[in-house]
Amino acid sequence: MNNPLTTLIAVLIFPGLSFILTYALWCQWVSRKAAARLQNRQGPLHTGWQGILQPLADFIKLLVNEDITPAAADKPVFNYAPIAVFAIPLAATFLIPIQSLTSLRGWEPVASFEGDLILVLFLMSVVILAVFLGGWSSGNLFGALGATRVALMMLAYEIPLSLVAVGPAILAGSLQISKIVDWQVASVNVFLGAPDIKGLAVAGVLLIGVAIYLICLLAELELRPFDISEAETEIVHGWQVEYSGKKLALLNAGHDIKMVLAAALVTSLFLGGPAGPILPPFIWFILKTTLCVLVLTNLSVLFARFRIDQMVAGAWKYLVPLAVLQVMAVVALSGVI
Amino acid sequence: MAMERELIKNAFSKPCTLIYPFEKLEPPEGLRGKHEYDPEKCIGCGLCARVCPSFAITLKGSPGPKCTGLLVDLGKCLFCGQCEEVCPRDAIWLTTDYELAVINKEDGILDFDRTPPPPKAPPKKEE
Amino acid sequence: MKKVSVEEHTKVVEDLVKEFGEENVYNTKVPRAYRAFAHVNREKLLDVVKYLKEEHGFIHVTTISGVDMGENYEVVYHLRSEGFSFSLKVPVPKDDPKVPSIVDILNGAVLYEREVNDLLGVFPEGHPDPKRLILAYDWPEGVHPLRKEWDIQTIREKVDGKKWGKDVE
Amino acid sequence: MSEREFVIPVGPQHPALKEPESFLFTVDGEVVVDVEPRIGYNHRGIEKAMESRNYIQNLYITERVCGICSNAHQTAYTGAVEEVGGIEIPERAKYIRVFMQELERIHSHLLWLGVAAHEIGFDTMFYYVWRDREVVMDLLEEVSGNRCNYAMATVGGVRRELPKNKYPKWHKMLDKLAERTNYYIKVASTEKTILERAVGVGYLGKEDMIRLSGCGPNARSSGVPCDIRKISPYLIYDEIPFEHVYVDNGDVLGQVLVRVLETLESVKICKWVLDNIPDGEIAVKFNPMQRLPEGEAVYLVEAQRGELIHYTISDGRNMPYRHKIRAPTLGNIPSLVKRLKGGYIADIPITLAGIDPCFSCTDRMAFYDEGKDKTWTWTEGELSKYRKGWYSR
Repeated sequence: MNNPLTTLIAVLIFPGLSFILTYALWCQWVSRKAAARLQNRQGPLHTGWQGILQPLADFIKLLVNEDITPAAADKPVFNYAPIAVFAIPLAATFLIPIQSLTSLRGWEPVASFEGDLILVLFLMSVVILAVFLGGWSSGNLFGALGATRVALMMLAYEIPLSLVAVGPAILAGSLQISKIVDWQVASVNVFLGAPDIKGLAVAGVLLIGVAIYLICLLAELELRPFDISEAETEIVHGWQVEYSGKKLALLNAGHDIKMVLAAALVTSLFLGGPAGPILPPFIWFILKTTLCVLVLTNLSVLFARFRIDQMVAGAWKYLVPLAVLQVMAVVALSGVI
Repeated sequence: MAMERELIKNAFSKPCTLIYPFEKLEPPEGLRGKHEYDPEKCIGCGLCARVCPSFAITLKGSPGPKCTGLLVDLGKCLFCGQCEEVCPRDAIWLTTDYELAVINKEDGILDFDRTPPPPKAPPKKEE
Repeated sequence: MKKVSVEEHTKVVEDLVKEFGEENVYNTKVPRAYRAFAHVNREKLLDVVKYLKEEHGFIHVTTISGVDMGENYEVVYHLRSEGFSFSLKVPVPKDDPKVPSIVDILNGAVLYEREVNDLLGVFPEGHPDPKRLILAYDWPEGVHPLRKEWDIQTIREKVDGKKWGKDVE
Repeated sequence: MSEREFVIPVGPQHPALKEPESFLFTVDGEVVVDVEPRIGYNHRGIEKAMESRNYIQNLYITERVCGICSNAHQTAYTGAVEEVGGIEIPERAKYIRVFMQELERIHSHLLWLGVAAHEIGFDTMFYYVWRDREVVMDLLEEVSGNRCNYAMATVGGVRRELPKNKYPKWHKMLDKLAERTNYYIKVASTEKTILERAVGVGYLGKEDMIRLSGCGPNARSSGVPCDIRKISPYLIYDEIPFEHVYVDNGDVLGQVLVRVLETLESVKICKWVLDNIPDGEIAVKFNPMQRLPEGEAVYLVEAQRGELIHYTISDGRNMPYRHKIRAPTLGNIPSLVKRLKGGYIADIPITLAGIDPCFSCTDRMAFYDEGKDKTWTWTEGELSKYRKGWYSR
């Protein structure tokens, strides 16, 4: 990954910018189509095959729409928050191992160093700060309400999210995502070779970890049971109420990239990342992340929306203790190895 | 979690929504849609115009046998079918055509013509 | 629910007449089971409503209608007890259009009295907040549409004169 | 008004309220402290308009007082006019009117169930309920030729016949409705997220409900048995075997249960009517210009949202002297305001939707500026001028 040309291609084209953007649009299409089919309706239909270009059409439509900045908003923060919400998750995706043209084992994250898992988790929390500033600076009552709700929710789901994400790192003995993926590949081969009780226990504990992680992701991505911050029937559109035109396009794209990032994290930490028997690594990456997006969509279609106080109370009463127990179990198991 | 089975069952069945412009639902025969007018039967009595609750029907020419037709303003019409019910000769009735969207209001006015019967030969003057 | 006969309801009306005397509760009428009409003097209204509520279980006020009978107004209180709807008609002279408010006996009447005040102009005395309920904010004072002297044309001229509904600038 | 409180104007344009009514909420953080309803947004002066039209033309005005309970208004109007005119309608016409009224009750209750699910964010159930509601809409369209505003009842009887050869098909459609409604009862009582948002929300006890003269499913969910079809039967409701549905948990879940169980009862009534409908003609002659004798009549009907009263006075002309209509929702507002106080902002939409409001009101926006402590209200024009100012770059 040293000569500049391949790094440039890696950053700009293949596993980098353009691939992630198109993949984000694909994920939005998959989630909209799956939600529609689950609800027994058609979903997007007329743009391209089965409406596959609909997310792109929405993006372009928003780009050309009139872009209004309210007089009461404090303009610099209001204008730059969407750029932050778009850029930060995009930056975080560079740390996810997808595919590499040069390295021998076929996959290598664009930038990889010891402790990049912590950086990804940190970037996902900074996005929330940008979201809060964007909502608060819009000067609209509903925007302010939505922003406070986003901040409140973050307090609730951030701790279980980080705790559970650290689980595989403890087992793999390193905070580097690619090392975690290596460990998973190795331990799966070992387990297939000689299945034993301890392997089953590790798998069971990690399964609980995935469940908690998905619930926290629902809250982080503001999907249905926890989309309290943009509850259409209570506070109009939550923190995005005053955004329109280019800024809203950036916000929607940012939301899709965050969905890709979340799904990618689940695959890298729990589902063995891009490693897979015969297919090239990025096909495996696409299959596994699309599976995660489908699971998230199914979960989001299944429930009604919680109230903010129920969500925060529920998180502290159930999710945090469960996450702590899960990490203790992981530490106990890793100690034994 | 209660609706999970229903969701999966419906996920693989055909969506229930209709793709309107391409697939159309066949309207039931009782549907009260666009008006239809038969000039021969009409005697120009103007009962339909008088009974219409939203004054949507106006006669052309003078009421009575010499009337030259009807104007039905679909913008005002309630599609209640009262004109069809009150007409002594069943000269006006409602079809099941429900696609009545028009671009400008003037097209929404149905213009039915009627040629009044030729005046009877004036009675010969008795010398 | 057992079938209730007309006699039972006429008995209720007779008790009322016996209680308040002929001059306060007059030309009572029971056209069929579950329906009764009676005229009540304005002074006696509160006592009649209280009596009906305690003695005969008229705990529900269906609505209050305002009627312009030509020489005077009439405020009709439709009370209901278990299906038996009793309409008390209170004649109100045109020169002093006021009527005692029954809100503290039957709290449900709070909106109906404001509506009668809006549309007919009969002011409910003792009403907690007799604000305007139905008419538009900038509807001219003193124009009560349900009075017979206003028909639709005169209302439109009176109101149109004041830029009603047109864009302000 | 402590300084931490601020005011949220909800309505008349708000995604939660499909109805043009406006409420001024004073909230402290996420808790509602005070509520001030303002209606009159769509006051079309119907009662005044009815005084200048004859009895047949008024049929079509009363039908359009409200979109979802148009048949209830028409049943009440024709009942009141027939009582004043002493017109006795044929037996078969009574059965057909009951059949139409109960079909519309199913249609209105299922519509409400979908909207309530949408208010608490459960869009999947909203889609499913409204998909199954199409069955009753097709049935209504087949019977009356229109999905709403059926123009079925007329003074002196009914305008359209129920063809006998269609009864088996209608029975099958009604059975499908009953089966789907049972499924929704199971979902509404087992789905944890619905219970979380419905149990204990917008609670109102029985005494308060009686004190505030609430009516309809809103009152029956707090244990007040006030179904007009039972306590003051009209048409042929006293001959039909159906239960008087009322529960006493008083919260939004109670309202869901009452309405869903009532839908089941309505399906039973429709099937009973189809089985026992007598033969005979369906209307008595009533020409539009006919005069009615002097007199007055009060007619109570159990509309979908509660007790509906039509009070008509005739002075011998062919037009009513005065016709008073009180829609059930006006009776439910005092109890609604009592339910809203003390709740959360997030529960405002579901509590409002709980009483299934059906207003028709015109447009006004009301502001209360806490800082300058003055209230002002804008007309349409001033609002658009302010909006342009607000959004200038």
